[in-house]
Amino acid sequence: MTTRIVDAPRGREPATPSRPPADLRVELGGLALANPVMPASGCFGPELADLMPVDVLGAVVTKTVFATARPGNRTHRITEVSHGMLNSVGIPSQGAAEFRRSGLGGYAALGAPVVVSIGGLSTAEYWRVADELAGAGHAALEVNVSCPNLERGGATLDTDPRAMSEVVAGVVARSSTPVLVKLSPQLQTIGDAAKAAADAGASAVTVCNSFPGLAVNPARREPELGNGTGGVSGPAVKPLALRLVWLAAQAVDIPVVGCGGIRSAADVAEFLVAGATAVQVGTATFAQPALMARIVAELPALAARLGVDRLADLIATLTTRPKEQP
Amino acid sequence: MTTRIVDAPRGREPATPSRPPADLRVELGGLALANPVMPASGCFGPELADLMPVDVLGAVVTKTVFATARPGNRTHRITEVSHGMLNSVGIPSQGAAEFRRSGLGGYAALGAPVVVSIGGLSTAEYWRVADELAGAGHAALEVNVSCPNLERGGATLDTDPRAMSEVVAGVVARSSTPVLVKLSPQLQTIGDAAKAAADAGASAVTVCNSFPGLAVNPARREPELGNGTGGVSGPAVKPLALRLVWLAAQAVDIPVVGCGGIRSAADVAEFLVAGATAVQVGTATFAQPALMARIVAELPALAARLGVDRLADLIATLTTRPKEQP
Amino acid sequence: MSGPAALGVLEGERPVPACERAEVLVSRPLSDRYRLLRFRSPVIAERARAGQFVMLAPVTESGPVLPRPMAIYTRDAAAGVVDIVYGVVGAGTTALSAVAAGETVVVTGPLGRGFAIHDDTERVLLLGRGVGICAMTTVAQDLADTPVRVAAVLSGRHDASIIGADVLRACRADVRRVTDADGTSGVPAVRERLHRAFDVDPPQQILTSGSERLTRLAAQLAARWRATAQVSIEAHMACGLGYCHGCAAGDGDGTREAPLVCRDGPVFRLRT
Amino acid sequence: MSGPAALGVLEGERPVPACERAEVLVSRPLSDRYRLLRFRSPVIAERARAGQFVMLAPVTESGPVLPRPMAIYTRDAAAGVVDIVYGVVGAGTTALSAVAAGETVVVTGPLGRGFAIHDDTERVLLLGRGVGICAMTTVAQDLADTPVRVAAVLSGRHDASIIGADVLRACRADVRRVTDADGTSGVPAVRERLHRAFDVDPPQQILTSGSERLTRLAAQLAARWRATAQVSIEAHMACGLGYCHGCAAGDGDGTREAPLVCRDGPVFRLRT
Ligand SMILES: Cc1cc2nc3c(=O)[nH]c(=O)nc-3n(C[C@H](O)[C@H](O)[C@H](O)COP(=O)(O)OP(=O)(O)OC[C@H]3O[C@@H](n4cnc5c(N)ncnc54)[C@H](O)[C@@H]3O)c2cc1C
Ligand SMILES: Cc1cc2nc3c(=O)[nH]c(=O)nc-3n(C[C@H](O)[C@H](O)[C@H](O)COP(=O)(O)OP(=O)(O)OC[C@H]3O[C@@H](n4cnc5c(N)ncnc54)[C@H](O)[C@@H]3O)c2cc1C
Ligand SMILES: Cc1cc2nc3c(=O)[nH]c(=O)nc-3n(C[C@H](O)[C@H](O)[C@H](O)COP(=O)(O)O)c2cc1C
Ligand SMILES: Cc1cc2nc3c(=O)[nH]c(=O)nc-3n(C[C@H](O)[C@H](O)[C@H](O)COP(=O)(O)O)c2cc1C
Ligand code: FES
Ligand code: FES
Repeated sequence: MTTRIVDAPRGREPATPSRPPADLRVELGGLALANPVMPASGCFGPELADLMPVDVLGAVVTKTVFATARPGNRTHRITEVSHGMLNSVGIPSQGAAEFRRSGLGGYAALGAPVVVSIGGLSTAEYWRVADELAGAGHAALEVNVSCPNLERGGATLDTDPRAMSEVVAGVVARSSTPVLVKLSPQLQTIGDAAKAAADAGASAVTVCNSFPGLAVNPARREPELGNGTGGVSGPAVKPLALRLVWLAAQAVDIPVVGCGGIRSAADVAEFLVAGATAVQVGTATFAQPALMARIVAELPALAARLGVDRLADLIATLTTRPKEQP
Repeated sequence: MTTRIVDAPRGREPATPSRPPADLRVELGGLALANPVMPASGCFGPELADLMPVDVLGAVVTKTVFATARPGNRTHRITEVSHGMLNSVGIPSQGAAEFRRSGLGGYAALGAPVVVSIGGLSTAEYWRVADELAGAGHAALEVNVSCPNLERGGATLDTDPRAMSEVVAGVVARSSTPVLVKLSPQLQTIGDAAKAAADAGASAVTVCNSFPGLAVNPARREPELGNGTGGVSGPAVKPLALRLVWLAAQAVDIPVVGCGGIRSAADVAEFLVAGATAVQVGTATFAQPALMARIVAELPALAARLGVDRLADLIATLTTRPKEQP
Repeated sequence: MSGPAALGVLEGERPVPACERAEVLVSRPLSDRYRLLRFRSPVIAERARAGQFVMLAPVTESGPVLPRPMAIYTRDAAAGVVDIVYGVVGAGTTALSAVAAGETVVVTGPLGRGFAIHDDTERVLLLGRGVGICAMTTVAQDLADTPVRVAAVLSGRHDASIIGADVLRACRADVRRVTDADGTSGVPAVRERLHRAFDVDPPQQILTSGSERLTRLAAQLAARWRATAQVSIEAHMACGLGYCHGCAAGDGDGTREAPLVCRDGPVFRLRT
Repeated sequence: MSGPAALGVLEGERPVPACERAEVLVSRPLSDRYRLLRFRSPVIAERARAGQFVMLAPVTESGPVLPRPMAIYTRDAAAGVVDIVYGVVGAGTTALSAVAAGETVVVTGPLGRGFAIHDDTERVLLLGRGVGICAMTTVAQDLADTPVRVAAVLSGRHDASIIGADVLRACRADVRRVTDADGTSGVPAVRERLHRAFDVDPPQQILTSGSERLTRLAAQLAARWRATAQVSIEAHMACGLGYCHGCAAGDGDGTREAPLVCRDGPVFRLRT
């Protein structure tokens, strides 16, 4: 790919962050972050550096990397649904070796800690990715356990806590960095999955990946997406993700990274209060590429409004213990 | 309660249904419906007869009835979330005997088959409700298995297929009407739950109940709802429910009733194509009380647009088999 | 939001509600905090009793999912129009404020049980704060052409946050304003002022809305004057008709549910 | 939506995109099917190359979640304004049509790889259908003050669904309209007509957009005339920048992903 990028002044949306009066730092299982805001895997790339100051982010997260190259799913890969989007991109990947050679550098140059998301269709594949990335200079790994486990019938890896534990323990053993585990949305059993990840040595759990969904074109009697089903993300899933974050935070002592539908500083506050130590922003960046920087810029005012000097003082402060009842 | 209702002309939204040229009938496990549209439990009452012609509905569904009287949850019980609502009404109930005496009649007078939704916190309670309702003149029961099972640690009944089977089999044994089983949204295991219901003798499964979620008020460090968590319903959950309907329809031979976010005739078509034999409309009725009648009125045009003489010919016609992949 | 515990359910007629796509005739700011929405609905304008409300939703696929409850501020049966006045607080009222004249809203109403004025009542005292006043303006409308005298104490943060004074005056009510800004709205001050004004010739009915502190004051005054008191309360609502059970007025008593604000209220008898 | 298999990735510069809240200057219907949106963006107007696009989203909490890709129809660097023309088809374009002049939209652009005009090209033929023509009007803008001659065949259902003729003519292009309504838009008829018109002095470049049938015709004509062909294609998009991988131009070859329409396109070389 020979793309010459013309050097031109950077276009930005209005708000640029100023010196924070409040302490925005959070500590994510051995990883010190300047603030709790990072992108969600697959919803960020170095391309965004043209559109916003990316060095203000707490961390950056790569798209999920597999061991070998993959083409991704058939088109259409994306459509819009009510207050959300449905995607079945299917995680195309250059493969881990090529990513280390030509992909990682772009993220490393951004000036924020780099979290590399890794995937696999078998236990061995996850481990191979971890091996390939050993010593590559990233700050942490995020194990995407929402991939189907082809060795055990194709169900999502983390619906099988034993299989997930094996994967995670192996990745932890191969890594000198903290290891995050990104769970899929398990409405009934998220606590068990989080526990299994913690027991296997995870430094934190990310809750959660997109929610499996379907859109149908009735005239063509076909799914809207080439792959059939896909993952729902965006504001529509926020209340679902928020409950899962709260449940996971009740279940484990390691930090929880909240993800799902976040698009404002107020949303960040909801997730922190419910138990998240940091947050990831995915879908919202598509319509507002500079949003994450704006959220970071608003965090000091948010802390002031909510009466805390340290943003971290919001974490897990929900006073009424939500009950689960019919 | 002494409410005198002044007799006055009925106010209606514009569209009133005309004689259908297409055949709208569907057959729901022994229950013949004039068309596939019915309300979702808890989102309908005889009060709506003032605002729309209710006799055009395929069926009406009551709020879930428990064996004994229950007060429901603390306030607030309802709030709005992104393109959906969150509720933790908590199923207040008069109790089954009182419902049979003073509640059922209002539904029976509406001119459509009555489906009575029943609930319980124990196996025995479900059975007691079924016993109390024996011979009451309703057209079917819908067993709401999303209630917590207090005998087994409080998890939702249908996350434990054995416990659910026992409940359903007992209700079927006590009923001379078809028995529908309304499942909760189990993203990973809906097929298993549907199978368990079918094996226990259910005539159909309703997929699905509201999605557990949470909304937080960060300033007060409290959940927005008095109960803490609640159920998300409305357009936001439509793609999630649609996938579950498709999975359930793949898993069982009995009919599936689709429910979740439906608010137009086009939505009905999506659910039928994905595998539903009938549909339930919940949240959408709140903002548009006459919506269901309007949808029924639009079904003939929908059938024409989609090229079918019988609406039932749309059922389970998705041509591409959706794949579940990362 | 949820009212005080000692609520009694009123009796009386409730007209049958209608559901319509109503044309918006006026949509404009009324002050820095409030907006006026006027819509055409001959049916609702004719049927509505004092203190009833409507459920309102803009007609948009992407707007709010739930309709919003709004008191009927005034209605004109002859002209077939209804006014509501509302504060823009969150997503729902923001969406409402974007509806322009000429567009339509889905309106269901009239809903709920309004204020009941007893046959032998000669004087009525209205105690309202902020937007709560909107629930009581229709009482003054109904009593305007009767011998019943209406006095009103309107409370608000500052002058601009008091609404309804003009409507009440047009209905020949005796209006007093009290505000946080000028220090006159504190309950002891208001109590003192009302004792002085009405101890000699007290009202037979006290109606209140918009403030828990004023509700408690209403109960005290009712006891002092042997008057009856009624309060209009708010609750989060979905259906407005009584079937969703979203709007219970409290937490119930263990087996029985508390009254439903939309069906049994929004106006309740205040047990004193 | 996804283009034909034989796509080659063009080379050349891609200006750095900007993201702005841009003021809408004009938002109005252009015909029964299309609307014009003009917004102020000196940066995008100055940087945009012919055939590039923008991602557009109304600024509203309750509107669509994804921005919509729209070709730059015309841009005026001196005035600092950009025009897009679009058809209202679904929720996103409906929301866009509700944005009024004076309001703002979030715009990211210029994006993608535009049409590449070779130094030795003397004649260019544009083959466009419907809204696809909007992707090629900027080519005529760029060539208006050069010796390169531009001919255009604009195809549509009927006269009202052909857009861009005025812009192209203002850029001194030779415009021919063909419509389904008058039976002139069938591929054999168009082919025949083009052979007659250009066999003697054929164009060196054929650019096309908006129709798979015209794309195949472009490839055939290119072969006949030893010209090169480029096509602008569409794909569902989320980011428009190349990182979401939503917009692959096809299904890939087993391990490698197909080119990304937003980053490697939307204009591709058509292998003939
Ligand atoms: C019978 C009745 C009459 C009312 N009359 C008026 C009136 O005349 N003028 C006026 O300004 N307001 C009135 N209200 C309050 C009005 O309904 C709320 O301000 C409005 O619902 C807020 O919606 P929102 O989306 O803007 O706010 P948000 O806070 O974003 O709303 C979130 C959710 O909570 C609900 N909610 C929040 N506050 C209230 C509240 N105070 N009462 C009920 N539900 C609430 C909303 O309906 C929504 O479901 C009345 C309420 C009731 C019950
Ligand atoms: C590079 C590029 C340039 C374009 N330029 C123009 C233009 O100048 N004028 C114009 O009218 N249209 C143009 N389009 C198409 C335009 O983006 C779609 O019409 C629009 O996205 C439809 O959105 P909707 O919500 O109204 O429709 P819906 O059908 O409701 O959209 C559902 C989803 O599918 C996507 N989608 C549907 N159709 C298309 C399509 N044809 N292309 C891309 N995504 C689609 C939407 O973005 C949305 O995510 C262009 C597309 C691309 C990729
Ligand atoms: C286009 C797209 C691509 C994604 N790719 C990945 C991925 O490669 N790995 C991963 O773990 N999650 C991926 N996700 C899920 C997001 O990281 C995130 O968990 C999800 O979108 C929910 O967050 P949101 O609502 O803020 O978007 C992707 C999501 C989208 C929309
Ligand atoms: C206010 C409210 C009350 C409900 N009560 C019940 C109930 O009593 N029993 C039940 O099975 N489902 C109940 N539901 C769930 C609905 O029947 C339906 O499954 C859910 O709302 C999804 O459909 P929708 O998106 O169309 O609303 C309730 C939902 C709402 C919003
Ligand atoms: S709002 Fe539905 S019962 Fe009162
Ligand atoms: S739209 Fe995101 S990669 Fe092309």
